[in-house]
Amino acid sequence: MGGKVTCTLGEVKQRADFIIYWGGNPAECHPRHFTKYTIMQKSKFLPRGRKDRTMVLVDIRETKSVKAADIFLQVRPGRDFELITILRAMIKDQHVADEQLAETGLARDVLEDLVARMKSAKFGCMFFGMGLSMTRGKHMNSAALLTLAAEMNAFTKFVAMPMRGHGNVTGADVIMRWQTGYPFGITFNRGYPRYNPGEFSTVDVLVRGDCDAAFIIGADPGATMPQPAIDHLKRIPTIVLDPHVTHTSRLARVHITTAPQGIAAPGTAYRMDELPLPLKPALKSPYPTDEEVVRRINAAIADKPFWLPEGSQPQMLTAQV
Amino acid sequence: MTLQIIDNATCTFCGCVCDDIQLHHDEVRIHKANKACVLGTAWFLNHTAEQKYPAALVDGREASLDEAIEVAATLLHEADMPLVYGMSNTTCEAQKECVAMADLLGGLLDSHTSL
Amino acid sequence: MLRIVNGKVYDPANGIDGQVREICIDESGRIAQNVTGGRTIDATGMIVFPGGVDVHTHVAGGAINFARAMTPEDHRRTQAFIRTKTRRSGLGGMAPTTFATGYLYAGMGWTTVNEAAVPVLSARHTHEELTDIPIVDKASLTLMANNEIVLDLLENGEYERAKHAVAWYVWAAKSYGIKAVNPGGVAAWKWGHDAKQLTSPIAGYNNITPGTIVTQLARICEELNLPHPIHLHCNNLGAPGNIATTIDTLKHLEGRRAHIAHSQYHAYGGDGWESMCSRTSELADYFNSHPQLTTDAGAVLFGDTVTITADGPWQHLLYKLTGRKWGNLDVENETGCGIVPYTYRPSNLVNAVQWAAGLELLLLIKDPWQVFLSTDHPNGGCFWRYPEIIKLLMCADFRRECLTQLPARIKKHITLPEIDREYTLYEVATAMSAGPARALGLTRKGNLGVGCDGDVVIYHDTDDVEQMFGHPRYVIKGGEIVIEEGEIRETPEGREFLARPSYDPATDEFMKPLFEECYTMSFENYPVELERIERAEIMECSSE
Amino acid sequence: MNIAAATESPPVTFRLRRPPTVPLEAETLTPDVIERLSNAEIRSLIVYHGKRQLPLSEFFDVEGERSDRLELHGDLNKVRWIGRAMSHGSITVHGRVGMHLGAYMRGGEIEVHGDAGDWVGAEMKHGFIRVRGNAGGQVGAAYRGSLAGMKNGLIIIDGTAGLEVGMRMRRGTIVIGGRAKDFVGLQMKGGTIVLLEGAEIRAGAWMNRGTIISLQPIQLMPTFAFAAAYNPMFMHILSRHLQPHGIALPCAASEGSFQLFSGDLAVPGKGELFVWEGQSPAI
Repeated sequence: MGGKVTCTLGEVKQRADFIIYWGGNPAECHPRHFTKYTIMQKSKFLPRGRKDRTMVLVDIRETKSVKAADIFLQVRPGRDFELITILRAMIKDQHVADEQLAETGLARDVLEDLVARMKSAKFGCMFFGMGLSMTRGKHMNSAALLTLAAEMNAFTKFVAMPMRGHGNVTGADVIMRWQTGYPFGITFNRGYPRYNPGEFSTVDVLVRGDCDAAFIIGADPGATMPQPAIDHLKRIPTIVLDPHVTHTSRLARVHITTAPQGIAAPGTAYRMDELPLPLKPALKSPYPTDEEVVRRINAAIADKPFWLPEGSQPQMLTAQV
Repeated sequence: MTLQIIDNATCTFCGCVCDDIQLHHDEVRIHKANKACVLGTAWFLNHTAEQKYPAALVDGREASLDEAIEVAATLLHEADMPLVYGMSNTTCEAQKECVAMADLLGGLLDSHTSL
Repeated sequence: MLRIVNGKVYDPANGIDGQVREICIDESGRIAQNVTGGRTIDATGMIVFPGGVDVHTHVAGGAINFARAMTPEDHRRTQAFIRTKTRRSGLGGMAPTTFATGYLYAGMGWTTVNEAAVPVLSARHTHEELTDIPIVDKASLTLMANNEIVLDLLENGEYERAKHAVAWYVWAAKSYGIKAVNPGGVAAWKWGHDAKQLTSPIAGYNNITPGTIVTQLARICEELNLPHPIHLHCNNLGAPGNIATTIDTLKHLEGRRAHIAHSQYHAYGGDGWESMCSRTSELADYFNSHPQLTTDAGAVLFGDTVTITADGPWQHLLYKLTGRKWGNLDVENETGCGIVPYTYRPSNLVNAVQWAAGLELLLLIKDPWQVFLSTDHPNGGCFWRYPEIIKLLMCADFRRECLTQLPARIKKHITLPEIDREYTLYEVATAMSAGPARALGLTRKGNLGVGCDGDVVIYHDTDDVEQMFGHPRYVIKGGEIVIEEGEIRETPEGREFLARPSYDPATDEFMKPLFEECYTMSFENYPVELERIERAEIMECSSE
Repeated sequence: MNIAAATESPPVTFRLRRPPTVPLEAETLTPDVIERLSNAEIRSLIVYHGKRQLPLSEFFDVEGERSDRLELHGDLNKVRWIGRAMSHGSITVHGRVGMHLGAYMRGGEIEVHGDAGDWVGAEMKHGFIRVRGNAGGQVGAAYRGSLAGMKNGLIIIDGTAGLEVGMRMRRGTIVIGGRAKDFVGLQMKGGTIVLLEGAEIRAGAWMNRGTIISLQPIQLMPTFAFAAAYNPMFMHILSRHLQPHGIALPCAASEGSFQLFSGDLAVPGKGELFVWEGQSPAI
């Protein structure tokens, strides 16, 4: 069933002689990724730095990152999943017909060259961005690349990693996993965590109108989500915590201004490779931190009657084996 | 005026979370963010310690923090299916409190990841 | 304050073997000579043990957290802890959530756990998770045997510097000691290789071998005066015929103290999966003649689990064998880990050998102060299944019954059918509490003497051993009743034990450039701040 | 569908009287639970309106008792887990129905005169589900992380279906009358999916074994290879199996033939994907 084979960014810096960026534009979205972690770094294993590494960029259009690439592969829009699946077949020497290869917008010799380079790498690493994970196919596109990386380990060392954006989204993922067992898309309505993306993920919940109050922190869905989702946020009581008065604040019942993290609020943030780093705020904000406000709201909720009636035990919805 | 310097500060704008930034600030404003990229520099320089917004808004009018917290708690407590969402641009410490909130409320919990 | 009267007390640290004694706990949560006031528990018809101590488990940090995300199907079928007004919800199963980990350990009477594998780089993360494990006290070990800075120093013969670097790392990680996993093998895995020969230089080096790493790290732990000796996961884990490597490794210790982790996985003969057999008697003999060594069983129980180890090469092999899921996470400069869900089946010859070998070690090593209860959670089975192992150790008839479920041809591969030994309650108390506490150097644990921590577990004295150990009547942590009749009463926060070895203050200056060459975070941000450890208890270690 | 008429007692009927404002989880709406209970006991069964535990009678008027035949009326599109793990008996729904209909089902029959949500018959082991309207995604699929989806039984969706129909299914049959969305038969391990109106992209992606039959031209994954054009024998058997449900598969060589593709080469798998070429079959 494949899996997830990954590493910390220091491993890439030290060892990766072959790097693929897929559906991402680090030059503009993660500007120091090249210089700090990947292609530009020299290491004891790759003493000549950039010269010792090969970088392949796969995207549907030319971006500013192309300049940094040794090889640019322009895949047809919406054909990433097909291309990765073809590569999975090709590394196993399965024959894929020419006309089918052509659907991806790439020629056989180009892909054969790519497979040969992947297999002859000492340490390969694939980074994938939202151009892959947010286009048609979504989580299956990410799964495809992760599976390709896992399968490459039959030939050489290979890892894959998402290029997470949005500040500390990785921290939320990591914390939810240790406290609830699941990374996102969770409900506690039976008194314990249950998981089902699609059922409990926010866009779906809002579009279907499945919640009757919303607490929004560190995000501005009022600016980014589809209109039916925003409409539901307007219908229900919404509470927003943010350093700015945002689009979501304007449609909310309650907005509370808080100190921006890392600038005026201390704490921890996780890097995209799940490494926690301490924050060192420079400024003293006139506003309280998110942590403090959420803690105070929690205390106020805890003062009210507990939602589960005394002595009641909700039924679990367990898997039936 | 001499600026105060913070070494090895951490930038949380993107997933790179670079922790080698040198910040020069005067307590109100960050004037320089050495080593930060163009996105990180904008992130650091655009936030100030000024009081630009009201402490809180309740139904569109300015409110005290205490009042807003009480209203928020009441609205969330009354709901049959409250949702706790977001958690990208905040600290782990706040994220833990958010998970605790969803657990305490018996509600939904989700992050940007699900988008 | 608490007084426990009329119970039969098993306190091996003080030689008490089932005598009726009174146990008192004062308001500071310590065992006292006497107390006035407070609650009295009448333990008539019950037995009283010191709280359990897990010497080797994986309950917090990047690897287990990776496993949690990989196994939603297990979370759906497992025991859930429902939220109460004051208690957080959680999920049990193969990779329990942090809150559930505390509830489950305390629920069967364990009050101290040692997280056995922490990369320094994710130490900050591990401590955050440990903080979220309620009730039990915690310690953690830093992974060291594949750390490239330390290996480079040893390669160049700079032993003293290496010693200071190790001490620096232990304190930077705010850990309790040193764990060595597959010395040299994980470093080699980063190039897709392994280190199988103890005397061959490891990939990328000319001088150092797995053997020299073992010798030097054992010496370093001893000279730093760490409370726990080197905690060693030998090379060649799980491979048929690895007994030779294991014995060779033990010889490289040159008479020093050491704790050998999950030795079940290191006690095989044969030269392939078909001929694989248990060679536990050989390993047990070595332990029986070397009292300075301790080990934990790493016992295997049949059923589903998820395997997690810093032994990346082994995990890739297991993935290829199972064709199921595979996670792998390499950590820069230090270590790596692999994660593979796995089902141990009695019908599978290899699994059957593993099952028998774990029990054999527990039964063949004569001194229960040397061999401790563990499943290398979650690798051999989940920790909350320990009562099943206790039953297997205490009831030879039950073992024989289980043996009938195994393939007939197993007989040539194991020695378990010939072993009649049955553990006494005193021996169980030693292997689950007093022994591991002593090996860890936790002097106030596993001991009901005056001044020790008031961690006590009280069981109904019944013949149904599994029921008895799975469902304690009371569990007391630091003098507070946390479990009563299977109900969680209180969920106090546990403490964390840290060791502070001394090192040359110039080590920082020396480490900085080396660090900056390998790592991607700022040197100054690397050490875990002491303020982040809630309820830290520091053991100062003075080197001679 | 002919739901066995010859049972001794009349069915228990449930009429929605108050539409839920948030999802209503009602896994007790299953013959296994209802057949043992009196009318009063049925009314006081607990359902979950979001996080609130309420008696069933808050939302439904209930008539009848102690029957393994359930009849539900109303717009139940927010009502989830109806028929969960049922082992026998029948459920008929007149109106829309929410997610997880017949999930983990072990036997019996469910018929919906209306649309259904996601996860119809997810991880079911046996039994028969018919949805006369459209269904959501993950019909007969495996829940996230599970190794196997539906293990046996029959699901017929007369209308369209969403993403990942039959994901990781191991055995059994799914028929989709309308068009299905992407990833039909994703990582399929066995069983049969019949697509009367074809599907969007990526049908059969990563399939290991099993059979997908499309009566309309379909966009193939590039990792499927043409194997043969013929009229396989088993199509007769399958057609006969589906015929009582008013579904006919073209079998006769006179009408055309099936193009067989095998894949997914990426696995590499031995799945079969049949695409009909010939006259439009009469349904």
